[in-house]
Amino acid sequence: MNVAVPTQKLKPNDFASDQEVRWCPGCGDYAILKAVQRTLPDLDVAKEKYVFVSGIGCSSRFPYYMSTYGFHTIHGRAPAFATGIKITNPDLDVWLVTGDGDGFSIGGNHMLHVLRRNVDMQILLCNNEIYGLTKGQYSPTSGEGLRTPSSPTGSVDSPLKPLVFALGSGARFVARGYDTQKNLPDVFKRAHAHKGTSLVEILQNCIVYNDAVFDDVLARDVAADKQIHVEHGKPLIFGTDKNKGIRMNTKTLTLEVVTVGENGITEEDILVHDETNKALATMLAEMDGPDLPVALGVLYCNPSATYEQAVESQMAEAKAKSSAPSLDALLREGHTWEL
Amino acid sequence: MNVAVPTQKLKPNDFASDQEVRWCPGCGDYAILKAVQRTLPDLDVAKEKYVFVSGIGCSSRFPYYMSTYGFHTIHGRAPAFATGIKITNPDLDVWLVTGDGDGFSIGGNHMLHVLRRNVDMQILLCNNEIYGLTKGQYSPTSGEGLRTPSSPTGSVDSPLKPLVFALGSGARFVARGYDTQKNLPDVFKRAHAHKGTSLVEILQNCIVYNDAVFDDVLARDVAADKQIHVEHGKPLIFGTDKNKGIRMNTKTLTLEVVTVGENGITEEDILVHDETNKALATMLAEMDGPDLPVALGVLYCNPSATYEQAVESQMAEAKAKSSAPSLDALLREGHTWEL
Amino acid sequence: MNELNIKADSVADNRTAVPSVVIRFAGDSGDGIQITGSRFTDTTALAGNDLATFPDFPAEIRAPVGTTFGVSAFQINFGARSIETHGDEPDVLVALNPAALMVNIARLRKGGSIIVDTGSFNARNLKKAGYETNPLEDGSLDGYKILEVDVSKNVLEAVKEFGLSQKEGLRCKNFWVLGLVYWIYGRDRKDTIDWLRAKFAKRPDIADANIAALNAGHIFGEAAELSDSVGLFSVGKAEMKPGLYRTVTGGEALAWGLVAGSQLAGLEAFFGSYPITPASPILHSLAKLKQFGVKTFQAEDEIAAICSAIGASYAGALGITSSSGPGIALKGEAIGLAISTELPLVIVNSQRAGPSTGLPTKTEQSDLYQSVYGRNGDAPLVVLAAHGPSDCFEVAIEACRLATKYMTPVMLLTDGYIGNAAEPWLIPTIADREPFTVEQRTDPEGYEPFNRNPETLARPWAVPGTPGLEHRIGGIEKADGSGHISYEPANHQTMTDLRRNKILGIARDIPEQKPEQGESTGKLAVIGWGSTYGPISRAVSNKLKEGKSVAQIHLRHLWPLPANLGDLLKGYDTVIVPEMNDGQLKTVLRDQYLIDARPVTKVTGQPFKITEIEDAIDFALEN
Amino acid sequence: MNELNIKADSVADNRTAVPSVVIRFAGDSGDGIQITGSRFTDTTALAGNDLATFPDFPAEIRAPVGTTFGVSAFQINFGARSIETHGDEPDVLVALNPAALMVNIARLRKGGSIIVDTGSFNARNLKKAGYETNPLEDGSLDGYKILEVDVSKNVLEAVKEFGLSQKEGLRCKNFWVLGLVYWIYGRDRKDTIDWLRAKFAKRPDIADANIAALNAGHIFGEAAELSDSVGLFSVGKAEMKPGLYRTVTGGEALAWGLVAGSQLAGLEAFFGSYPITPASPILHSLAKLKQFGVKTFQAEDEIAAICSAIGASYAGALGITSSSGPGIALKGEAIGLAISTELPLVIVNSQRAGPSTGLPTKTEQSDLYQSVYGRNGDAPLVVLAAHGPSDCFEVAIEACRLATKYMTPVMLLTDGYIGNAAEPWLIPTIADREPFTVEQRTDPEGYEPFNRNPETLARPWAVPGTPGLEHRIGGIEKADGSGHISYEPANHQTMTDLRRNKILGIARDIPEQKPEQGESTGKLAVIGWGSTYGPISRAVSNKLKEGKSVAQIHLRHLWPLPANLGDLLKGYDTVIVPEMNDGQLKTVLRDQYLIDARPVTKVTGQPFKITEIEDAIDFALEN
Ligand SMILES: Cc1ncc(C[n+]2csc(CCOP(=O)(O)OP(=O)(O)O)c2C)c(N)n1
Ligand SMILES: Cc1ncc(C[n+]2csc(CCOP(=O)(O)OP(=O)(O)O)c2C)c(N)n1
Ligand code: SF4
Ligand code: SF4
Ligand SMILES: [Mg+2]
Ligand SMILES: [Mg+2]
Repeated sequence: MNVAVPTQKLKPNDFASDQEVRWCPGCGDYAILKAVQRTLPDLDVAKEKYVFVSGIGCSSRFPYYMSTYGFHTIHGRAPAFATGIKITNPDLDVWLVTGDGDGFSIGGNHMLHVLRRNVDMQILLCNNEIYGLTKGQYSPTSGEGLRTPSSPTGSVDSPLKPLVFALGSGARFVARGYDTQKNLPDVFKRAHAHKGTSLVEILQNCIVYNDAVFDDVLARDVAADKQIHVEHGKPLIFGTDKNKGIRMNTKTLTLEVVTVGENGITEEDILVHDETNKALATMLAEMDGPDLPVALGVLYCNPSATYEQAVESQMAEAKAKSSAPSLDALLREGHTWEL
Repeated sequence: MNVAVPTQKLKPNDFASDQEVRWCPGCGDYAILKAVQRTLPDLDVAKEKYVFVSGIGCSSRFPYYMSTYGFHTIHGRAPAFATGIKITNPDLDVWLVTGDGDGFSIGGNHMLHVLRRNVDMQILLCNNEIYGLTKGQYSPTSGEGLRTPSSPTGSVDSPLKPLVFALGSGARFVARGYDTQKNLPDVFKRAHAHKGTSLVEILQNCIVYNDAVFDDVLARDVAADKQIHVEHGKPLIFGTDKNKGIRMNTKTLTLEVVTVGENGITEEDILVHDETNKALATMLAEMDGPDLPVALGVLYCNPSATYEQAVESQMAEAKAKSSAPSLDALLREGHTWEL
Repeated sequence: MNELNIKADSVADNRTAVPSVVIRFAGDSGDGIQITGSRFTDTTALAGNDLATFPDFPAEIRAPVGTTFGVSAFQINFGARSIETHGDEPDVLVALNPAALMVNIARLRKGGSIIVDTGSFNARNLKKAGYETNPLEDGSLDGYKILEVDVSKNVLEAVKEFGLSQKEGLRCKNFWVLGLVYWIYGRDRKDTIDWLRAKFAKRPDIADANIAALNAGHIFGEAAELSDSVGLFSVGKAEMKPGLYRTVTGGEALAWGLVAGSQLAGLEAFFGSYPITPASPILHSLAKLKQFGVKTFQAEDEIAAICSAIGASYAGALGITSSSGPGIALKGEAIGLAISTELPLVIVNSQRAGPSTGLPTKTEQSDLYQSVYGRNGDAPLVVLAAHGPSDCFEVAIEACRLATKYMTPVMLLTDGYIGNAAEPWLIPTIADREPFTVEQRTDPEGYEPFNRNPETLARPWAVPGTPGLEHRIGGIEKADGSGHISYEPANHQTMTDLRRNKILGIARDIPEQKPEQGESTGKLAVIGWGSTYGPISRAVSNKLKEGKSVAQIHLRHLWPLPANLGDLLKGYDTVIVPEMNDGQLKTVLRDQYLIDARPVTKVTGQPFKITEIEDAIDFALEN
Repeated sequence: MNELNIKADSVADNRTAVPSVVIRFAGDSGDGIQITGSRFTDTTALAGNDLATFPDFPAEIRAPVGTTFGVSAFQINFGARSIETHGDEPDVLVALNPAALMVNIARLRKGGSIIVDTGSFNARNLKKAGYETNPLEDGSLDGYKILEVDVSKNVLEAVKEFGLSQKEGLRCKNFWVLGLVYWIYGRDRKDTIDWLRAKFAKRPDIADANIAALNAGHIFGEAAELSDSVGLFSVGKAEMKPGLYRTVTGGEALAWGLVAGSQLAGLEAFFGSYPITPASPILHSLAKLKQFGVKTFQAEDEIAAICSAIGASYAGALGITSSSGPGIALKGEAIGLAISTELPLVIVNSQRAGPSTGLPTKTEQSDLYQSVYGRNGDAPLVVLAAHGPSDCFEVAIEACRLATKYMTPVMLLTDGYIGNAAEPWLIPTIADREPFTVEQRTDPEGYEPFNRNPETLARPWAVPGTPGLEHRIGGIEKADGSGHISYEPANHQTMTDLRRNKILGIARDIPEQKPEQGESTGKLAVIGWGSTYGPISRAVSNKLKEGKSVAQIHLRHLWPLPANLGDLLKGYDTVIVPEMNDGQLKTVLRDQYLIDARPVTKVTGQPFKITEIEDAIDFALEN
C-alpha cells in the first residue's frame, strides 16, 4: 500500500533528489532549480504527479536533481515526450525544462507545435544564449557578432526572440524572468495556474561560456531603467524614479519610452498592461533595448481549450456512443460469411 | 561552349519542362505554376541561374515542371538544402516551393531558421490546409474540427497562421495571395526584388481533399468584403463600395473594421499600410474573419543584411588577411621540430 | 427488377470447371476499379472460394483522365483450392480504356482473355495511352481471346431511365462490367445489390442506376455467346476451415491486432504517427477506435510521433508508432532512447521501395538492415514480420506481448503489398485468448528502476503518478540496478551485455522454427520472411508435388531468431533466401550460422511471381 | 632567471635508461592538467621520442572542485622505440588532489610511482573524494613508490614575488609539477618557457609566475634525493623517419585532411554541422580556415546540417557534414537522398559510446552497423575508418577522392579517442600530392543526368549556373539515363543494381589488403579497424617476438572491403576481430566471406589494453 504524501506538508528540500548537482559553480541553473523547489510545495499537487521532462543540455540535467518523476530524453524532443505523457495521463503535472539550443535550435519545431496545440504543461526555458554543454558555441538566441569556437569571426545569425516566436506559434501564456529573480516562484505559479502550455523564458547566466551576457539588463546599476516588470491592469511604468512609461505611438504604431511629467506626458498616456492582448504582448516581447527596456513578468495569458482535454472529450463521446465496446463485435461488423 | 540565353527573350512556356504535369485536374497548383512561369521572363536573371528546390507533397512536385535547375528533396527539409545551395553560390536565384505540411509540420524548424537567418530566396507556400499527397489528413493549417481520415471526429489542433509564425521567427518579407489571383506574378516579383528570405503564402485549392475551403474568402460574391489588398502607403480600405477600412482601436490595441461615412468615420481614421512596420504586419497577418477581412499583398517588407552576404564578407576578410593561403604553411605553423 | 435475375446462376452445362482464376480489372483512376475489385472479392468470398487480392493504385492522387500513369488496377486470384498469392499472370484482363490495356497487357497470360470497352477506344484516348494504331484492329492482340463491348453505350442505355447526367451515368460502367464478369463465373449479384443500396441510401437514384447497370451487364452476358470468346466458367468452393469469415486488409488487421494486443496486456494504446504512404491506413483505422481507449496522435513529424509514443509508454500506456522507410530512418535516434531506457514500444514499419523517397506506392522488404542494425551504438531490439494480411493481426499481438513482457521496443515489419492486399479471414475471438496482463510496479519496497526480473531480464515498469516510486531515467548510461547516471567503465559493459542478453533470451519464449512445408532436412530450404510467403509457399508446394526435396521455412521472428533455426538450416544441403531487397536476411543468416545462404533477390517494386521462385528452386537444386 | 637552468639536463649518471614510460597527470578540472599534458607532449616530441597521448576529460563542464567526477587526466606514453598506444598502465601517476588519486590509482602499474600534492590532502578534500582515511597514511598505497610534496605551499613560495592572489598563485601548481617531472626525465624547459611567454604575452606577470613555478619544481627535483623514491630516468631518442614534425590530434588532422582533399579535388569545401561531443572540434578547426575557401555552417540541427551539405554538393562544392552517433542517426533519411541522387558527400562520424546519449565523452566503435546498414532501402555507400590521429588526415583525403570520383556519400569513421589523442606527425606536403581534380560537366551535348561513366559508373556532376544543363533530380526513383521519375519495375532493379555495383566497383580502386605485421598466411589473423590499431599493433608485435604465428590486418576501407580480403583471411586458421563494440565488423566479415571470424569485444568506453589483445591472441591460438 502506498500512501500519497500531501505535497503541502513538503518543503523545498523534499524536492531535491539524492544526486549531486553537477553544474559549474556559479551557474544560473542553481538558482532556477531552487526557485522550482520553492514553488512546488505551494501547489496543490501530490508529489507523485509531478513529471519533469527535459532534452539535452546543461539545463536539461534538471530532472536528475528533482526527487519527482523525471525523464531526461533526447536533444530537442522534450515537447513531444511531454505531449505523449500528458495525453496519456492528463492527471500528471508536467514540467518541461529546456535550453535555448535544445528548445529553439534542434527543438524549434516541437516547440512550435506544443505551443500551437496548447498541451497543458509548464515550459521553463533556461536561456543563456549559448550552447553550454557542448562547450560554448553560439545558439539561436546569441547576439549577432558573438565570437565562439564555431564563430571565430563572429556569428552572422540574427538572434531569435523566444517569446515573440512563441506568440507567433500561437502560445497562450508567455512570461519572462531571470535566474536569480526573487519572485521567480511567483512567475512559475502563474505559469502553473494557466491551463495550457505556459512558456517561461528565464535569462540564465552561463558563467563559463557566456558570462554576464545579460548584465546590460540585469546589472544592479542599470536594472531599474532596463527592466520593466509588467502586471496585468497596471500601467507600464518603470525606471529608478518610477517615472518612465511605455506609450503607443499611434502614428508609427510602435512602442516608445516616455517620461511622465516631461513634455506634457501624464500617466494617462502610459499603456496599461493587458495580458490578454496578443498584439501588445508581441510588442512587449520584442523589446530589448537599446531604447526600450526588457519586459519581465507575465506578458501574455489568454487561456483557451487544452489539447489533452479535447482529446479526452472526444474519447468520452466515443465511449458514450458505444457503452461496452467489444473488439470481437467490431471484427464481426460489416461483411462476414459463415463457411 | 555554352552561351547563356538572355532570359528576357524567353516566354512563360520556355520555363515549362518536358514532363507531363501530374496534379489532379482542377488543382490550384496549376495556376501557381503558370504564375511562376509568367514571372520569370520578366526578371533580369539568366535561365541557368534559377534553382527550384522543394520538399515532398503535391506542391513539392513543382520543380519537375520547370525547365530550370530543380531539386525535389525530402519532406520538410527544403530550406536547409536551399541554404546550402545559396551559401555555396550566392549567384544562384533560389526558389523554394513547399506545402503547409512540408513547410510547417515536419519542416517548421527549418522554416523558422531560414527566415531568422534571412538567406536570400523566395519561398512559395502552397497552403491548401491539407496533406494532399498522402490523401487528405489534416495539416497544421487545417481548421479546427476538420474531419479527415486521421481526425474522423474532427481535428482538435488549433491552426497555425503561417505568416504570423514567420514574423515571429524574424521574417523580413511576408506576403499573401491565392492560386488564381491575376496579379500573383506581381507579388512574386516583389518577393524576388526583396533581398533576403521572402515568404509568399498562396491560398491554394485542393479540389480533391479540401475543396472550396477558401470560398468564404475567395468566392466571387464575398471577395470584396472578405479580402483587403494592402499596398504600402495606401489606406487600408476595402469592400464592395470601397468604404470599409481598418482602424486601430487605441483603447483595446486591436484592429477593427469601420465604415467611412458612418458614425463620423473619415478616411483620416483609417490606417495607412506601412509595410516596414512589424507590429502592423503581425496584426494584419492575424486577421482571418469573421469580422476582419483576410489581408492579401505584401504585408511586410523590411530588408536587412542577408545571411549569404555576411558569410561572403567574412570569407573575403579572411582571404584579404592571408593573401595566398597555403595549407602546407598552415600545417607548419605553431610548434614543429625537425628530426 | 426481376427476383429471378438476382439468384445465383446455376452452373450452366457449358461452364468449364476450373480450379482457380486470376482476373485483373483495370481502368482510369476515376472508373471505380477498386470498388469493382472489392465487390468482386466479397462475392467471391461468399461463394466459398479462397482468394487473394492486390490493389495496384497509381502513384498520383488523381492523374489526368486517360493517361497511362492514371491507370488503376485490382487483381484477384480465387479458387477452389487454397490461394497464396494474387496470381502471377491474369487469366482475364478487363480494360476499361486504352491506357489500361497498354499498361497491363504484358502481364496477361498468353492466350488469356481481354474484355475491352470499345466505347473508350477513340483516337484521343488511344493517343493519350501512347498507341499509334488501334490495338483492337492492328492484330497486336492476336493470340488472346477478346470480348469487345461498347460498355459506355450499353451503360448509358441501361441507366437512362434514372435521369442521370451523362457523366454520372458513365460512372456506372464498372458495375456493368461487374455484372458481366459475374455471369462469366456464375456469381450471385445479391450481395453487391445490398451493398449498393446501403452505400447510396441517401441517393437511391444512384443505387438504382448502378444496380441496373449490374443487371444489364449480366443480361448482356447471358445473351451473348460467350463460350466462343472468353468462355464461361465455374470455380468450386475451396476447402476452408469452417467458421465466420470476413475479408481483411493487412492495414486493418494490423490496427485491430494492436488494439487486441493492448487489451490482452490490459493497457490503453497510444498511437503516435505522421502520415506516410503506405503506412497511413493504420492511423486511419485506429483513429476510428476511440471507444476502445485508443488514443491516436497525429504528430508534427516522425520524430515527434515516436517520442510521444515513448512518452506514453513512460506514462503507462502501450506506446505505438508507425511509419514507412524514410520515416523510420528519422526515428533511429529515439529508438535508441527507448532501448536505453527499456520502455515498451511497438514500431510498425510499412515498408516501401527505397532508397530515399523511392517508389512510395510500390512494395519492398528493404528495411530489414535498418530494423536489425540501423541505430547508433549497440542497440538491440526485437524484429518481427507479418507474412500476409490476416497474419498482421497475430504479429501485432505478438509485438505487444514481447514489448511489454521484456520492456523493449519491437519493430514490426509489414509492407505496402500486405497492407493493401485483402484475403478471407476466419475471424478470431479475442475473448478466448489468454491475456498477458502487464503488472506495473506499485510497491516502493526495494524498488530500483533497473533491478531486473531474473528470468526475463525486464526492468520494472513504474508509472508516474504512483506514490513512492519517483525516479529519473534518461539516455545516458545507467548504473545497473539504481539507474543513476554512471560513467563507470565496467557498468557500461554490464549494461550492454544485459541489453543484448535480454533480447537474445527472448529466443526461449518464441516457438521453435518448423518448416511450413517439406521435411526438416533435405536438399534445399527456401527461407523467407514477410510478404514473400505467398509465392514461396505456392512454389514450394508445386515443387514438392514434382517430388523435389525442398522445404519452406518462413520467419516471423527475425530478431532474435528462433533458437533452433541454425540447426534446422544446417540440415539442408542448400539454403536460398528469396527477398524483395538486395539480400538483407541473407546477411543475418550468414553472420549467425555461417551457412552459405544464397540470396534470390528482386527489387522491382513488385512481389515475386511463383514462377520466379520455382526457377530459383530449380536452379538451386541443379547447381 | 639563470640561463644555465633552462638548458637540457645532461643525462645524469644516476639516471636509469628506460625504453618507454607512461605518465598520467591527474587533478581537478581547474588544475590545468590538459595544459600540463600538452606541454609535456611537445617537450617530449622535441626530445625525439615517439609518443601517444590520451586526454581524459570529465563528463561535466566544470564539476565542483575536489569531486571525483571533476577529475581531469592526461596520459602520455613516450619512448625510445615506436609507440602505438597511450599505454595500458601508467608507470607514474601525478595526483594533484585526493579525488585524482581515488579515480586513477587502480590503473597504476603495481610498483609504479605516485607524486602527490600533500597540500591538497586535507580533510575536506579527502571526504569529497570519498576517502574515509588518508591513503597517504593508512598504508593502502604500500607497494607503490610515493613522492609526497606540498606542491601548493612550494608554489605559493615560488610565485610570491609576482604579487598574485592566492588563487592565481595556486593556478601555477601544474607548472611546478611539470618542472619536477622534467627533472625526473631530464627534459629541457626552454620550449615550455617560450610557450608561456607567447601565451601570456599580455600578462607577463602570469607568464613569469608560471615560469618561476616551473623552475622551482625543477630545482626541487634537483635538490631532493629522487633516486630513492620515484627515481631518475632517461629515455633515448626513437628511430623515426627524418623530417619536420608536429603533434596533431585526430580532430585537427581530420579538419586539415578535409581541406587538403577538397583542394586536391579542386573544389570549395562546405561544412554543415551541429555541435555534438566529441565531433565539435572538427567544426571549430574548420571555422578558422575561411581563407581556404572553407565555408562552415552551424545548422539548427543535424538534419539541416546534412541537407545543407547535400545542397552545397548539388551547387558544386564538396559538401561535408559531421556528427557523432545520435546525430548520425538523425541523418539517415538524408543520406538516402544523397545516395539516390548520387551526389558527393563526406559524412564524418566521431563515434562515442552508445546506445542513445550513452557516454558522450567516452569512446566506442559501435556505429559500424549504422554506417554500413543503417538506412531505409537498399542504400549502399562507402565506409572508411581512420586508425589514429595522424591517419585522420590521409583518410579524410581518401574520403574526398572517393566521394567526388564516384559521386557518392562516404562515411568516415573516427572516434572520441582518436579525435582528442595526439601523436607526432611527419608533416606531409600537399603541394607534392597528385591532385584528383574533379571535372564538372559543362557540355550540353548528349548530357543526361544519369548517364554514367562506364568505368566508375559515376553520373556527371552538372552544377546549377551552367547554361544548357538544366535538369531536375530528387529522391524518387529515376530512369536510368534521363533521370526522369520512373515507376518502371525493371528500371528500379537496374538502378538498384547500378547503385550497388558502383560502390562495389570501388574495390578495384583501393589498395589490396596487406597484413600490417606477420605473414600473409598462418595460424591467426587479428583483424581490426579504427582506433584499436595501437593496442592490436603492439600486442601482435609482442606475440610475433614470442614467435607466435599471428598477423595483424587493419582495415581502412570497410565498405566496400578490399577485393582480396576474403582470400587473405582464408589463409589463416583462425580470425579474431577485436572491436570496441558488441561485434559489428565480425558480422560484415562473416556475411561476406563465411569465415568463422570470432569477436573480441570491449564496451567500457575505454580503449583496449595491449594485454587484453595479447590474452585474446593467446586464447585464440590455444583454442
Ligand atoms: C542529437 C544531438 N545533437 C547534438 C547534441 C549535442 N548537444 C547537447 S546539448 C546541446 C546544446 C545545448 O544548448 P542549450 O540547449 O542552450 O543548453 P545549455 O547547455 O546551454 O543549458 C548540444 C548541441 C546531442 N546531445 N544530441
Ligand atoms: C519523412 C517523410 N514523412 C512523411 C512523408 C509523407 N508525406 C509526403 S507529402 C506529406 C504532406 C504533404 O502535405 P503538404 O506539404 O501540405 O503538401 P500538399 O500535398 O498538400 O501540396 C506527407 C506527410 C514523407 N514523404 N516523408
Ligand atoms: S557550462 Fe554554463 S550553463 Fe553549463 S553548467 Fe556551466 S555555467 Fe551552467
Ligand atoms: S490532391 Fe489536392 S493538392 Fe494534390 S494534386 Fe490533387 S488537388 Fe492538388
Ligand atoms: Mg543554452
Ligand atoms: Mg497541403
